[in-house]
Amino acid sequence: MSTPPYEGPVDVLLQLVNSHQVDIFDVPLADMVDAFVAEVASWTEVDLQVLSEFLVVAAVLIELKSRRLLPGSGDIEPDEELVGWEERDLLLARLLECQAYAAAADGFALLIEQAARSVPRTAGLDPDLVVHAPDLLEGVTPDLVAAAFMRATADRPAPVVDLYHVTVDAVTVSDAVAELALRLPRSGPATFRQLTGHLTSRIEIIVRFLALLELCKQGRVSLDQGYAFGDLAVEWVADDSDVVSVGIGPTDEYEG
Amino acid sequence: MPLSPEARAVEAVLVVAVEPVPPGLLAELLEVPAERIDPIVDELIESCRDGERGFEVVRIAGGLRIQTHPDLAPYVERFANVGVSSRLSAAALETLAIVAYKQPVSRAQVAALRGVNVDGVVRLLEHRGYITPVGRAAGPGQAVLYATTDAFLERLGLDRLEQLPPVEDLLPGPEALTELEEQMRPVSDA
Amino acid sequence: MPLSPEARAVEAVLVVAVEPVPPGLLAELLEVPAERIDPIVDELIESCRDGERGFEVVRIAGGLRIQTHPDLAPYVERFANVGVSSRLSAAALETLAIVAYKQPVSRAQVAALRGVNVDGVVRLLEHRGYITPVGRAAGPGQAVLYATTDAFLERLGLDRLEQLPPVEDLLPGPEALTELEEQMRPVSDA
Repeated sequence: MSTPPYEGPVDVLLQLVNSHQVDIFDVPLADMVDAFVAEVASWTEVDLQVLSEFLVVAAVLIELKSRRLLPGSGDIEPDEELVGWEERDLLLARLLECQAYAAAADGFALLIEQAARSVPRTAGLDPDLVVHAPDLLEGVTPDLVAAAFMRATADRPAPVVDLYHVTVDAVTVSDAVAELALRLPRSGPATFRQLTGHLTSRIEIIVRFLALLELCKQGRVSLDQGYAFGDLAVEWVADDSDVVSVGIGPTDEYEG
Repeated sequence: MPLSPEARAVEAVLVVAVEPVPPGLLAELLEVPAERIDPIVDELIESCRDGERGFEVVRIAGGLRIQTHPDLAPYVERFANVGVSSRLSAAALETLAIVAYKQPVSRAQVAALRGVNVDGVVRLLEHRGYITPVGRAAGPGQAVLYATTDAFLERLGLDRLEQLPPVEDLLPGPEALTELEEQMRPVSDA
Repeated sequence: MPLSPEARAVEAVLVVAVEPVPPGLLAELLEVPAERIDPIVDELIESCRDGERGFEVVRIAGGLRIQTHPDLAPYVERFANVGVSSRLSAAALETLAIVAYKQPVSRAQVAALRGVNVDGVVRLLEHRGYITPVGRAAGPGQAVLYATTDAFLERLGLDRLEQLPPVEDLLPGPEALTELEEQMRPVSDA
């Protein structure tokens, strides 16, 4: 029996989910930490990256778990409850997708193994074959050769400001705030469903919700929910004159 | 049975080729209409099927090539110091799978799925020529988007990307989904 | 008529061989006595005689090799001209650049840098007279070392190699190589 190598916190979660009927929110955190610590003990060098990733996942699990364990779950704001559901849905989708790609990776390994049993012919042209080919170096200058060398040997890209972590289609709360601040004073009272009916992605709806909270905090809208899980009534309460100067403070950007 | 003159010509070209030769180029060389190439190639493939010869002719990465018959791998391996292709780690394979199915895809998207930083792995895969940048995403950040290459197809022994099993087939079945959902449901009295 | 298993094995080895293969080496690979090789080779030569295939197996320079059948030379030549195109591919140019700046250098060293097998490209460059073997490395294997030729300098309009533009040596340091190696480590349960 060999334990699979540690491939990141998502894999740990997957392994836990796959191995038993483990309630993901009832994951024995102590076991998980033990497994991880055992893994760390076998390292010759400490990998801070892996350590911090593990902390992130552990923190999410602890938060979810404590929310469930704490008495008086009725005190939890319904909207927080909603956010919790979103987290679960996203996590579920991600776990499933990861499972699919792990299966695909196994398939790739098999294909590669099969393909490796055949070796292509790369001998090229018969050496004594007279080929009247045009000069391959036509148009190649010494500078091009130097550039090709740089290209071939530049494994590490020059240090540049790396923006890859900026998500491709980020929707921002400030955008949503601005849009709502334009729409609400004109539309009069509306419900949350009306405000989000045209939105398709979950993250857009969440961002819209956070924007409303932001506006509520600033005293620009009133929010009212008649009963638990009822639709949210939204009303613009600020002076209309405020509209032109929607100077929203620092709002967060959410990755979609 | 001797090969037809056309199949012989194709075979000769494949003998000197160093990478898969696209059928269009073969049609050009033989001066025959493109649709005539497929039967010629089939004849050639057939002539070395069933272990009649030490090599086989295969359609790979959108072209044709000659390669050793798989059952002779022991001799070939002993003879040739085959390539520099060391094995890919599980992490690299999984990243490759995500790029293959989601292409074009950014590093951030792959990282979000795998839950770990994938910069090193992406760099390795790019260095090996299995993936390549194909453009930039619209929107802020303009993340570099990656796609798989012909070298990827060659390494997997595939002719076209469409030969990969559909990702739906790889998803766990409905019962597994239900099970997962069960596990993730909060206690009922919450 | 299918080939014998021994003839198939010899054919497979010749398919991947870049240089003529001495019969002694074939006997070693097949683990048969040296005198058994000649009839096996005869069988293989016979199987592609008389224009049955697009190639032939010949005894040359004390060894055996596969080469295109002479009567198909027009196709092969046309392929060499069209297929290789009139310019070097980016990959071929990079290989040439590495040889130019790192000479004398072995194929394995170039391959390690580029991360792919470069045998075909090196042969192409050698065949066109841009690079040439200049000796052998000390140590095990005694790899052939390549350097650029006068023809290469001439085509670039240079008198001496030193006239190539200076480049900053961007080769990854040992620590980066170790990192790469790490990522290429096979999975533990192999």
